[in-house]
Amino acid sequence: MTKSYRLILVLTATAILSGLLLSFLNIHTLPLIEAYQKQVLNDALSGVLPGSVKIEEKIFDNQQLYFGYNQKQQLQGIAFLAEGNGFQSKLRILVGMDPGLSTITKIKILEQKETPGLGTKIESDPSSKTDVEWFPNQFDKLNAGKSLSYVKNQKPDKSAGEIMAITGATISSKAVIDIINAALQNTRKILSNHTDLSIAECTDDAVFNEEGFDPQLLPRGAEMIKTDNKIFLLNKDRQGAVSDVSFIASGEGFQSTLKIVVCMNSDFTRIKSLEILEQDETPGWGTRVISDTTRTDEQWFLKQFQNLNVATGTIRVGATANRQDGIVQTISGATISSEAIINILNVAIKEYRAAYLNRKVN
Amino acid sequence: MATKKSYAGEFLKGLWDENPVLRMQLGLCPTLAVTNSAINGFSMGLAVIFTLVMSSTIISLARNIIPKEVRIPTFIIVIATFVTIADKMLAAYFPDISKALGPFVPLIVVNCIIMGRQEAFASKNPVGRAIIDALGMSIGFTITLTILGSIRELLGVGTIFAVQIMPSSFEPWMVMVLQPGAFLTLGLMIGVANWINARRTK
Amino acid sequence: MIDSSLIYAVVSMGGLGLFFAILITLANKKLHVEEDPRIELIGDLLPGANCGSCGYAGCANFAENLAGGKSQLNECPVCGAEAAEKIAQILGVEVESGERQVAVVMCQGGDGTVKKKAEYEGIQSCIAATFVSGGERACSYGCIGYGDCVAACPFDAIHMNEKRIPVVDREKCTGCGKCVEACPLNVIELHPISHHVFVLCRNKDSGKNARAVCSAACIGCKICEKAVDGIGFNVTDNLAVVDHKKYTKELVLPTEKCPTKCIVIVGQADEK
Amino acid sequence: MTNLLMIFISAVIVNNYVLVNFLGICPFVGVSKKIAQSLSMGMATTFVMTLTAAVAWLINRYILEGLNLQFLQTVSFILVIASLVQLVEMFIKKVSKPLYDALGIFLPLITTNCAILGVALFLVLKEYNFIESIIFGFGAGAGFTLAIVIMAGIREELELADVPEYFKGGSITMIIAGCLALAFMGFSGLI
Repeated sequence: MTKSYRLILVLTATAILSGLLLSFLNIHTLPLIEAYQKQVLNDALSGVLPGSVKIEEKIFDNQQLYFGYNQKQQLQGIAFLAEGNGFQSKLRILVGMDPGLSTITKIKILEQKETPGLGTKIESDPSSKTDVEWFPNQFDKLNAGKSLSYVKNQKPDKSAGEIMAITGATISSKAVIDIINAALQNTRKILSNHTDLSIAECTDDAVFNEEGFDPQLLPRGAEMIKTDNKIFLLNKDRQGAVSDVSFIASGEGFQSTLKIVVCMNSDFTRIKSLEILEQDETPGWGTRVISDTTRTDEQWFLKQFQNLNVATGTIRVGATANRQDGIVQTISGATISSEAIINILNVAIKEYRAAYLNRKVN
Repeated sequence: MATKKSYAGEFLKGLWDENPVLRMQLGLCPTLAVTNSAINGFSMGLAVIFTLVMSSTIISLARNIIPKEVRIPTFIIVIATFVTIADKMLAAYFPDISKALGPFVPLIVVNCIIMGRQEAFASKNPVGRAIIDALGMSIGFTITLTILGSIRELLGVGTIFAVQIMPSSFEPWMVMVLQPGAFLTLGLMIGVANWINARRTK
Repeated sequence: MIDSSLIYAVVSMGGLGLFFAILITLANKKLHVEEDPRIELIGDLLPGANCGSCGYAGCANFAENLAGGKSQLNECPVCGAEAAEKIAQILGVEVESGERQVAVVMCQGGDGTVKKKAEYEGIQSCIAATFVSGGERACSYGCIGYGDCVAACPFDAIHMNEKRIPVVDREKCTGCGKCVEACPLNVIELHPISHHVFVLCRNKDSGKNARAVCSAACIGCKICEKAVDGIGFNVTDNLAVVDHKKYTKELVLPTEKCPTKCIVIVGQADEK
Repeated sequence: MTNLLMIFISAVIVNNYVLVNFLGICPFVGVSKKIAQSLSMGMATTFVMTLTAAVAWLINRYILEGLNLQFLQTVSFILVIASLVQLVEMFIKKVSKPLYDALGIFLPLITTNCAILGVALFLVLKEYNFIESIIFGFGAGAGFTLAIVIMAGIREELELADVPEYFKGGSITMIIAGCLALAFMGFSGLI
């Protein structure tokens, strides 16, 4: 019987000691391992989001998105992780894009275990004399307006989103493209669902002052134009195309003058975001347009305008808000302030649209 | 023991006469899996040296306490503990190597060399001899892995320890760094070892 | 957080350990099966890595086969010389009680003695040749001559002579029986080392036909049987066989009288 | 359903344990001399792999993940596998001698088979659910059986071949395994 006890004792004691030892080890090494993983990701992020000094991570629908901002808190780019199956292994690719998601800035292959010597060229190709990373580098400044595609034995057209497939590893090359395409589509969907994100594309209201815009604070890539006595601030993507247009709409509210920064897409069919610069409405009632303390989401009124379709020309008031039809809800108890904002917008959009679209392009 | 070997003999037997990979054909899984480059083979060898020496020491110390019935579970816990230590240490301090070795570090647990040395040697010999034996065995293992990794890397990529050896006109034999290359190279190495051994004894 | 993970780790590992320790202890008591005690002794000496290199299902299974005399120690490539010696001792006790067996090649029909029926240029292996009408030698009972037994011998105890007939080195032979297994025509037999007189032929054809294919064949003439008065030699199916139980050294050796010289003294009388 | 089939085919062929993932090489070289023996070995392995997959999944889900103890993965898995295999062996030995002779004798050999621990670690890595884990374990076992039986078949034929002396045994087995691996590479990318 004593033997049985010893048997149980030895095995249990060994197990307990092992558990104890490994716990101590874990406590010691876990921070180091996590720090390393973070380091790898951060290195990759600053690689694919050049010019960003601050990178924020946000999670939407289980998808991590990384937003890169410059020193002036202006959005420089968005990065996302694209994951999927390659030829024989799982691929994890970090894709950096411009804020408008129209052009790829740079990609970084984080993880791959493809066929050594062939599929691994998607990460680096030691046989290349000029550029071992020629394959991933093809994605630099690649137009992603349409789906990406690959070509073989001919020069790829960057503006059409084409890249050169690796000889002998077409499937791996295609997998990279397919994975990026799928992830990009998904990211676009997320961003359009979460319209509060697209506010980030528009110029921060810090740039605006009493006179309009402060030229000293203009973000990189932005341009100020004046036409028909109206001032516009244009944000451009890396291709030079205008990604959004901001202007200031002003008018009378219930008991004060309102100044609203309106950010729209370049053809004036959609409002991207609104910021109220100035208002002096009835405290507790009219001020609900910027902060409605009766709701959990205090910004709900202004958020209705994000991604609002204004192609019909006017914003209308309705019982239920509908972005596609350009219908917004008013604030109960601040109906006049709400309607004033809508009126100001309707007038301003009409005027500014005409001025902007008829501007002389030099 | 019928005849006590000298400590030197105990050490040297692991290098050739009882070389775990070439002569005894033990521990083949990591041997094949990680040797697509010299540095990977070498690192795996180091991890095995650590695990084998540490577990041999502990098991040799505890050899009179462990009852026979639970010896396999007990040994394996000890081994697994040290493997986990090696794994976490690599991940914490040498993350690149840890990434290259992938899931094969935990699998050192079931590397038959380690279990085999515990059963055959450490559980029956005093600590000093057990350590020497473990050192010999694992160093023999490391050397073999490094050679195997070098051959495959040289022919498959044209480099050894990432240093370019082959002239630039050399077209790499891709298959050498793939799975078949591992089997073929090891098969030929075992054959050559047999041949050398036969010549030595003659 | 840190403290709790420490406690959980210890508790869960301890719990698992305890659980299985109790199970194994119980199983050890309830499920114990009696075995040959030598199996355990040998098992202790084997590497215990269960690597399978021996071709058996693990060390325990190999030990069982060793104890049962079904396998040879050298089949384990891992086993060190020291352990091997000890195991040999354990096994040895048993073997000593019987007499050492050695292999005997029951054929003298080498090149020049046996007739050739065809040229054979296939795979140089006896078993391969048996698939191709039995190789080039005309005798369908005797040695085929491609040395499968030589290749099979783990002790380097069997070699081909110049007439391509295998010769057993009775000093080196351990009686492992590998050559017996390797020979497709069962030309090799195991005999106690004290047996020296053999009829080295297995041809059961009639005397005329046997002589037609091989000059060293037993023709079943019964001269030997008569020479020893029927004690020790029996001729059945045209083939003489030594009956070692009855045959003793005192009897006159009929070796000289055999017309085809197929009765042979193998080895030395003082062998042990 | 298709998903399960994919996992199965992937484990049997595309990511064959022995020839692609280099797991379970020792018994693959050791116990592949006779077809009958290798088949038994394969079946015993499949049994233990399926069992392991189920148990490892449960442990990982309810103990390790539940208590945030992932760092104990290797230790706890191997403890459970080793103990369980020992128990199953004792049980079979007592209950059925014929079954023990056919399968049971291979069980101790399997404890130290890296393919088993490999199954446990891989199923956690791939985040399979319970059913998927069992299918994966079974498929991996079937793949092992496939490889080892093919090897045994070749080695039985090899008896007739004139292999250079020094290359007999492990050496030629490895070289043949290389050729087999080359063939199995053809399956890569299938899924």
